[in-house]
Amino acid sequence: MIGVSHYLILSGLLFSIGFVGVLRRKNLLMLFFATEIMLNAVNIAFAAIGNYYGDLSGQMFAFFVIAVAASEVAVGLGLLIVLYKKYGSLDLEVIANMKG
Amino acid sequence: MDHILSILIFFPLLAGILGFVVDKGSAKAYGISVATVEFLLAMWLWMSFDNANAGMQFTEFAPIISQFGISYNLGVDGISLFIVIMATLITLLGIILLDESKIANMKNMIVSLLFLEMTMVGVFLSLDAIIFYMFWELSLVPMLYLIGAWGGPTRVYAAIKFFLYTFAGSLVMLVGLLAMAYLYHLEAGVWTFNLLDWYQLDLSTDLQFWLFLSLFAGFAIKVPMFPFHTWLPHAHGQAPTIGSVILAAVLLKMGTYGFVRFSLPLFPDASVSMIPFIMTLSLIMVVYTAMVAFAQKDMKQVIAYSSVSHMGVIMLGVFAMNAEGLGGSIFLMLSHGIVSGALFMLVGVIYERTGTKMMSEFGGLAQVMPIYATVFGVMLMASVGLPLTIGFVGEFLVLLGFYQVSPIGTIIAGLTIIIGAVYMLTLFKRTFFGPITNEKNRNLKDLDRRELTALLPLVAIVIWLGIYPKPVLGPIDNSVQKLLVEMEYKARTQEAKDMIISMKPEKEESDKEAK
Amino acid sequence: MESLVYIALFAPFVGSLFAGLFFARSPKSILVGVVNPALIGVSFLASVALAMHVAEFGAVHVTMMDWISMGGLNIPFGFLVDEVSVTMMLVVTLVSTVVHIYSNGYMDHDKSFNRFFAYLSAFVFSMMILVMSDNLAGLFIGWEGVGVCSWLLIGFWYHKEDKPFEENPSISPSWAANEAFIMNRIADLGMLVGIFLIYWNVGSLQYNVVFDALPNLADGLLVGIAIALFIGAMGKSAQFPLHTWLTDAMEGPTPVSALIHAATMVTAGVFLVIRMSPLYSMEAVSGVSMFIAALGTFVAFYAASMALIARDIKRIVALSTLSQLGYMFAAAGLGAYWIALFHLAAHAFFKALLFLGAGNVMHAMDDELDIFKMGGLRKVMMGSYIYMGIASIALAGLPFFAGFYSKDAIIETAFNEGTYLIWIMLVITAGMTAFYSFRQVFFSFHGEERWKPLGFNPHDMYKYVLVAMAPLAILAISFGWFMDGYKAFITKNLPAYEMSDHTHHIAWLLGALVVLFAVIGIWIAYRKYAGKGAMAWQRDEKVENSFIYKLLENQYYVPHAYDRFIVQPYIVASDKFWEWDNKIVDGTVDTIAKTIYDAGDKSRTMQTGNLSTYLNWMGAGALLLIVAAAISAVIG
Amino acid sequence: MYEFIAFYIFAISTVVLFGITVMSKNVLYAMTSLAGGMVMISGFFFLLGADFLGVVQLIVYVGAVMALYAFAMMFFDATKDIKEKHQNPTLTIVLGALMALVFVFIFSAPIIGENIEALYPVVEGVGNAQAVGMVLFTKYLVPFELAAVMLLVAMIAGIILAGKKMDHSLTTHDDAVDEVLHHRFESESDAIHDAEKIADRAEREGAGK
Amino acid sequence: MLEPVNISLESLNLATLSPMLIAIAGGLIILIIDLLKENLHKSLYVMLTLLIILIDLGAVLGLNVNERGFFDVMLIDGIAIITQILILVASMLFIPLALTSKRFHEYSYPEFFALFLFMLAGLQFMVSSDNLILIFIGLETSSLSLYTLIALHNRHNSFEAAVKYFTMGALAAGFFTMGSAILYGISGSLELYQIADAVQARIDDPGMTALIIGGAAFLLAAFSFKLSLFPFHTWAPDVYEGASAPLAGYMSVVPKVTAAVVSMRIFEMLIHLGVEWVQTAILVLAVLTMTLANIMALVQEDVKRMLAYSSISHAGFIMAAIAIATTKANASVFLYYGLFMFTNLGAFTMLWVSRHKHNIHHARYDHPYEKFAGMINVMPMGAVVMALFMLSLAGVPPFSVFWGKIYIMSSAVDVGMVWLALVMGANSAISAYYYLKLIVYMFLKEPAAELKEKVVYYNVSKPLMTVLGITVFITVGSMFYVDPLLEYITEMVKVSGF
Repeated sequence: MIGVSHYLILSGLLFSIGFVGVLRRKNLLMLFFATEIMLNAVNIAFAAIGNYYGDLSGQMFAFFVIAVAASEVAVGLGLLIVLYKKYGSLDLEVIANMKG
Repeated sequence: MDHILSILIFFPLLAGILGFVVDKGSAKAYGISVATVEFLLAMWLWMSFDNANAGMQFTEFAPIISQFGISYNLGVDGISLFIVIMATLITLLGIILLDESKIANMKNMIVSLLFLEMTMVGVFLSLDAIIFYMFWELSLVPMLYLIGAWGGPTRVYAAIKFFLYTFAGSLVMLVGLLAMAYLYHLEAGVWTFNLLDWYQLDLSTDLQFWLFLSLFAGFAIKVPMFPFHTWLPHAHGQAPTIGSVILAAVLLKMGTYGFVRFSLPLFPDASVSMIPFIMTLSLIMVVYTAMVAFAQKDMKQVIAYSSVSHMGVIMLGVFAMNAEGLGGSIFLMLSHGIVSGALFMLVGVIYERTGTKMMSEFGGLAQVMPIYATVFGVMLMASVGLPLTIGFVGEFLVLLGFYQVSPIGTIIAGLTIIIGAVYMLTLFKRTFFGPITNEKNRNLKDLDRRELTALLPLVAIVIWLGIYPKPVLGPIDNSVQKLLVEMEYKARTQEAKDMIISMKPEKEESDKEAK
Repeated sequence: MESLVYIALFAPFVGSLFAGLFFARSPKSILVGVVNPALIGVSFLASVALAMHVAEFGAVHVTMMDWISMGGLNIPFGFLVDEVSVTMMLVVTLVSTVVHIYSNGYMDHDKSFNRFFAYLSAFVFSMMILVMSDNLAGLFIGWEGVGVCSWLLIGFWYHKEDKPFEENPSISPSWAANEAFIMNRIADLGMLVGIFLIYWNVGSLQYNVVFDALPNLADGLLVGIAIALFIGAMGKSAQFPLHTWLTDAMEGPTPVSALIHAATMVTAGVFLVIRMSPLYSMEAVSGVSMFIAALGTFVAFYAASMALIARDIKRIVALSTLSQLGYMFAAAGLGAYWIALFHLAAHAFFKALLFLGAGNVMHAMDDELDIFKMGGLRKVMMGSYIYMGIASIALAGLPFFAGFYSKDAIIETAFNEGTYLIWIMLVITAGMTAFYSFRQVFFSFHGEERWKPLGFNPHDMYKYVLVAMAPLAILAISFGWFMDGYKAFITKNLPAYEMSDHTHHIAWLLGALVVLFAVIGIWIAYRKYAGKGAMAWQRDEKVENSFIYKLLENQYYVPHAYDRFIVQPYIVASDKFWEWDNKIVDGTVDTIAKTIYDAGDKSRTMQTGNLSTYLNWMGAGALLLIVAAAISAVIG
Repeated sequence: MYEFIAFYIFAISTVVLFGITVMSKNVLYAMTSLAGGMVMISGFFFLLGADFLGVVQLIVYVGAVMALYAFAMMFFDATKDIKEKHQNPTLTIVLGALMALVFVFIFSAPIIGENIEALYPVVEGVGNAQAVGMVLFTKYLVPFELAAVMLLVAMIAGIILAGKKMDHSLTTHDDAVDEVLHHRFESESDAIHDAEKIADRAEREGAGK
Repeated sequence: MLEPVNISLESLNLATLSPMLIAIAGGLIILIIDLLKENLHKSLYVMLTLLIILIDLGAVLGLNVNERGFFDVMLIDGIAIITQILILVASMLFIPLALTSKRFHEYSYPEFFALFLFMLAGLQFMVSSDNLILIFIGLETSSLSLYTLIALHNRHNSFEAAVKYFTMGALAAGFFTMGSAILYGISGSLELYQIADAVQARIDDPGMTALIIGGAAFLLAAFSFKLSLFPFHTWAPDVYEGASAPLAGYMSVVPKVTAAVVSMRIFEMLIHLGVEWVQTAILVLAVLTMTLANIMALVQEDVKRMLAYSSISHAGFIMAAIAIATTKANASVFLYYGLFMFTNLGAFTMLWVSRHKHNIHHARYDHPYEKFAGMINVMPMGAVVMALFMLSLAGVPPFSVFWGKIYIMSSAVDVGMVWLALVMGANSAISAYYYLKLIVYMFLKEPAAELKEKVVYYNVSKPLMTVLGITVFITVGSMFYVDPLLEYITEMVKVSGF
């Protein structure tokens, strides 16, 4: 059986990949992808820990994370649409009216 | 009249709020009436004041935040009594001096003056640290408005500087007060900000030192002690006449009063050990700022810097640790209030007429304005501490008292009577003596009735208290003696006990006899 | 007797208020001119009565009320009329009365006539407080009071403009007034220190308490007190190096000079030393006393030397005053307090007379002061000539005139004490005194009438003024005759200084020597300025260019030195301080504020508006936290 | 052994796929790889015995979410390459690597406690879906219901934000301000032009680009 | 096979759920009303919402302290109750601000009010639970609603703000879940009290420190975002600027106080377990936050943005109190927010009163300082009121925020962190500058020539004035009610075991 730390480290790696995405992406849509990756990464961790404890709470959390992710996508895309209508772009360089 | 102190504090507030309703044209009359009533109340307070009682009188107590030990706690003793009276008097005379035709928005000014009066009286009557702090901070607001709205060209800069500087210092002070309350809590198990309770608290010398420093930050900036004084020339330079008058006469006294009311009795050991430090700063204040005053070209700045210099003398008196010096410094607070107030008024008078305060614009004014020159001369003489004027009594006592602490320091401080005379006489000579250099000044009018009404009472006080200061010195003496006895009792180190000269044995005996 | 004390004290005060309050704004009022002298006269009469009383029953001591009472300090308004103070009172009130009357004439045309009388009476009042007070603080009141009155009076013609130093060494009345006040203040600080020392070691400022306690004090302390008080005396009595104000003070109206700078105020310092004679006569402070005597002698000579060449009629008199004050200090320093006091009184009479005479001359010459422009005035102003002559003779110390007795006694004392250097100096100075007094008299009243081409129209003073001056003239002549009687009177209070037998034996010789010197001085003056073969009245370029003449003319460059080493550096330092105050002290505060503000400006750039930057910040923050966590876990 | 192999296959493929998602310039590639990665993740869930979760992952993520993204992508016309300016690409990588390193450090600790008992244990012999249902509708009923509200919120938000009503501002035009603006620019040379410029700023920017 | 579950209704303790249910039901009712009849006036919804909040508040007040419900998911302790009260009171002040004299885009949506109520429910759940899942879901529900509410203002800046907030929120959600995962890994539980027990038991295990601190770091990052601590604050100024003024004011209080409560639950647990790192980290963040936000506020040209920075700085104060972690400090958090809430909302309301559709003074800013120049002449009462708010925010006694400030400072002093109190003092002094700047503009400068009364009064209405009146009253009269308030709060905090 694979040790839990394998899963957790994998989860950490994926989280880091998502993190890199968040840091480097300038396109909003792609940014959202990166946040999805982070949430998914955490899900693995939850599932793994739950599995090793034989506990269902981990799965529960992962379950709710998926729900949250789905809701975020809905709201996020709504925002993207309305933003795109106004700015005609999803580039973060363009959407930078407020500063200082 | 159990609540005379509350009335004294909140009458101006109430009147100020109601003042919003008063018609613009009648604002000044309203202000005068209110200030008169307030002054009469203060006089009444004096009349009913028990001179033989050295402790707090007319005390009032009501808890505000009992959880945290904050209470509405008032009281008056010989130390605060006269400062309060002076505050009300100066406000009254200041309002009388206002020229309706020259001041826009008179109503706003009157209202803010009345608010200011409330805060001033409040500071001196509070016996609760937080309430004290409250009035202390609140006094900044109307002053800010006074300077900022009716001041000179760079008034906003000056006003903000004044506010922020004092505010910053007082926040450090606040931390000290909170720490003090905590220490009391540790010791006694209850929270209190009651000053009289705090007096009972015995602190280690280390703690005393740090707490002293934190309070010092607040008070020193207000005094203002060197090198924290630079807000003052700006504030005075820009403030309207009444602003300068009140600032110099009353607001500065808050700092020295704070030292007397807080630092000394709470931290006797620290106070004693800090004497060299305070002395150094004060001496620099006395000499250095007097020299700076000499270099000024603007009459008002001369008087502003002279205020700093005189406040240095007061500081020395406060830290003389004997009744002569301490009592003298309190009397000097009064006298400096009266005199510098009057001097600022006088500068204001000429500024109103000519629109300038530059000495170079004047010369030979004594010929065209003899009464003005006379009044100015009287105030000048009081300012340089001529005997039989109010200025001498305090200065003499302070120097006398401080001699016990440091003869060398006293001699340096005594330079004030020389260099004080130098800059004041130079000012007087440049302004009033010589031929009339500026043709514009040839037709200046002498003091009119309004101005005389404002100034003559001050002249009278200057002379009266110069000749017969006893009614004032008596209560001050009592309270100061009590303070010193407490300090000596409380002091931990023998060094401090030796330094503090109280007349405890005699006092107790006489008390016993009285009983 | 109490009422007499109060009358003597307050009559001048009433006069001052009378003139000051009721007539300040009105034009010249005859009423003031009558009432004020009358009130001073009343004061004089009261003083006389008091003197009689004192002579008969001893000192009168009254306490009016408490003044300052704080802690252990208690200062009453108490007045002590004893032999010393009553002498001063008599001198002061007498001279004042004459001066007041005189002023009626002298200030006749001045538009501030009433104001003048107010000041003058106030001055007398202050002087009375000074001499009558029974404690040092009260003395200090009077001390400062006369200071401020002299400030007012010297600067009486305040409207005159400043002139360059080369043109007028005393620049302007207002300048001179300020100088006088400030110089006195310097000395006052010393005096205050003395008072503090006494208070903290004795616990009181009352003379009697202090005197009683003196023997118990440590020697060093006594020396300290003596020095401090003497510094105070030096200022008021214009002793070197605080002397420059006195000559400059001649900018004031001449009656003022007569009153203040001859008869009363300047002698306050001497009075103080005499007053404190129990202190100064103590063994422990003999060094200080010797210093006083030495300084006095030096000043006597120093001032006389300057008077030799002075051309300003009032300056000559002023310098002679300075010189005579030196004599008084010499006497006091040597322990002959009563002689000092006696000389003080005698000097007051003849010097006041001299000043008033000089005033007459000035009045006649439209305020011209240069004796080179006078000459031959005796024809037009005989009365003044006689008075000036009498006063000069008295000053020169010719026999049977007041100055002879008093000055001679001082010189004798110096001999008696064995301080021969002082003695010689004083004798020489006596000769110089005679020379310059008569030089001045001859210059102004003898010789050709140099004023004629200059268009002056001199005339003598009003008759009543001349009559009023008579008492002074009489006393200038006769005061010395009462020396023995006075000695008996005063030594009840002051130590009776007795000459040793040896000195006593050669007293006539010493006196003769002094007279000889004086006569030689007068003779030289006569030869040079009045005699047949007198030199030309024109100024001698050769002499004037000589080093000594220049030195004397420029008052030994002392005023220059003050200006150069004290005044100018002070001004420069003040300006520098102001600059620093703005740049450094205030600048620091502003820099702090600006730094904070700039930090805000800098840090707001992190707020780029770009979401990616924000996310980077957030990511970096989180990473930082986590890395910190990891590090902390490793360490911990 | 089979588990071991499966884990590593899934692991490598998820890392690679997500790596493509993060690094790719093409949105289509990114999205496709994201979908692929999510499928792989569901594999982990199956491996870990969380069958129900795996199914949900497939349905919700790969089914719903990715479909939404796909629609959105069409709306944004983002099939073309997107140019992104990267100021400091190495720094990002370094930060990411650092993050990964810290994870490795943290998770190499023995995280699973031995004495901890499962609160909601996996019951032997009961299907995962059943067990999950049991817990979800007892212990986690409140979160579950709240999640429903959340989804409702998301729905409403999506509808409103994407709705037509957002295209125009309904905020009242304030005449007073326009008057002031008009008045201010009247005196200047190209006054009206400027006034319009400021007044119609919102509209211009909304319609523009 | 699973056994059938038997649960009595009483044991569920439904009352603990009632406040949130009321809010959710209210939201649904509003949606239904909209379905039934369109284009009803906003005032209806405003009043409905107000009523629902009122009932909600009633339900909250009716709660018993220290009860658990619904399989222990719900935790109604003292701080949960106080926070809910704070949330609801703030909401009651916020909602009437919709009744401006002019129309604004967002209020034309009935959904606005529904979303608002859902948000309330989310926030209420968040604070009255110690289950990480419920906290998470509550957080997300409220956040998603909030993003939408911001965007509904329908201006460029609003969308930009919403997107910024949203994206950073998503990242924060990632951090939160990762942090929870680690804690779950340590303890096998998602309930804070069980986590506490488990951590306590395992605290000496090898490698445990790294895990605990690592988990805490992630959670701290997540809550730092919510509380806008440096450097997680970057969204705040922009979001405040983009959001409508009332919402900005609301945001500066309500989401933050909930986040503060949750942080209190999580981090104080860790602090009390002896994880000093957490305390240090929070203190560092708090000090950085109050200082940097302050100095950035100094240079702002827009009042709203300035207030945004000032709110960030105030959050720093709060966070410092949480790090102190004594009963007094915790009480001071609530006292502070309770007082700050009114003042800050009042200040934002003043901005709302002077809101224009188009900017007169500045191309970008709605409320540049110049706009308020000479306000004392144009609108004297308004100027005085605004000045009072500014003074209160600056911490001038006796106005409300001062009492909170000294209580926090005092609690810092109590635990020997005098330096912290001094830093707070210094920051108050710095902050006085920018508050003063507004006062200077209002009182000491001349108004722009064309700034007429109508322009300034543009948006004012009776409900707004009422709200202003209440906030002014509470700001000024704080002296008289701080005592009972403090007593109540302290009692509640003590009961909750903090």
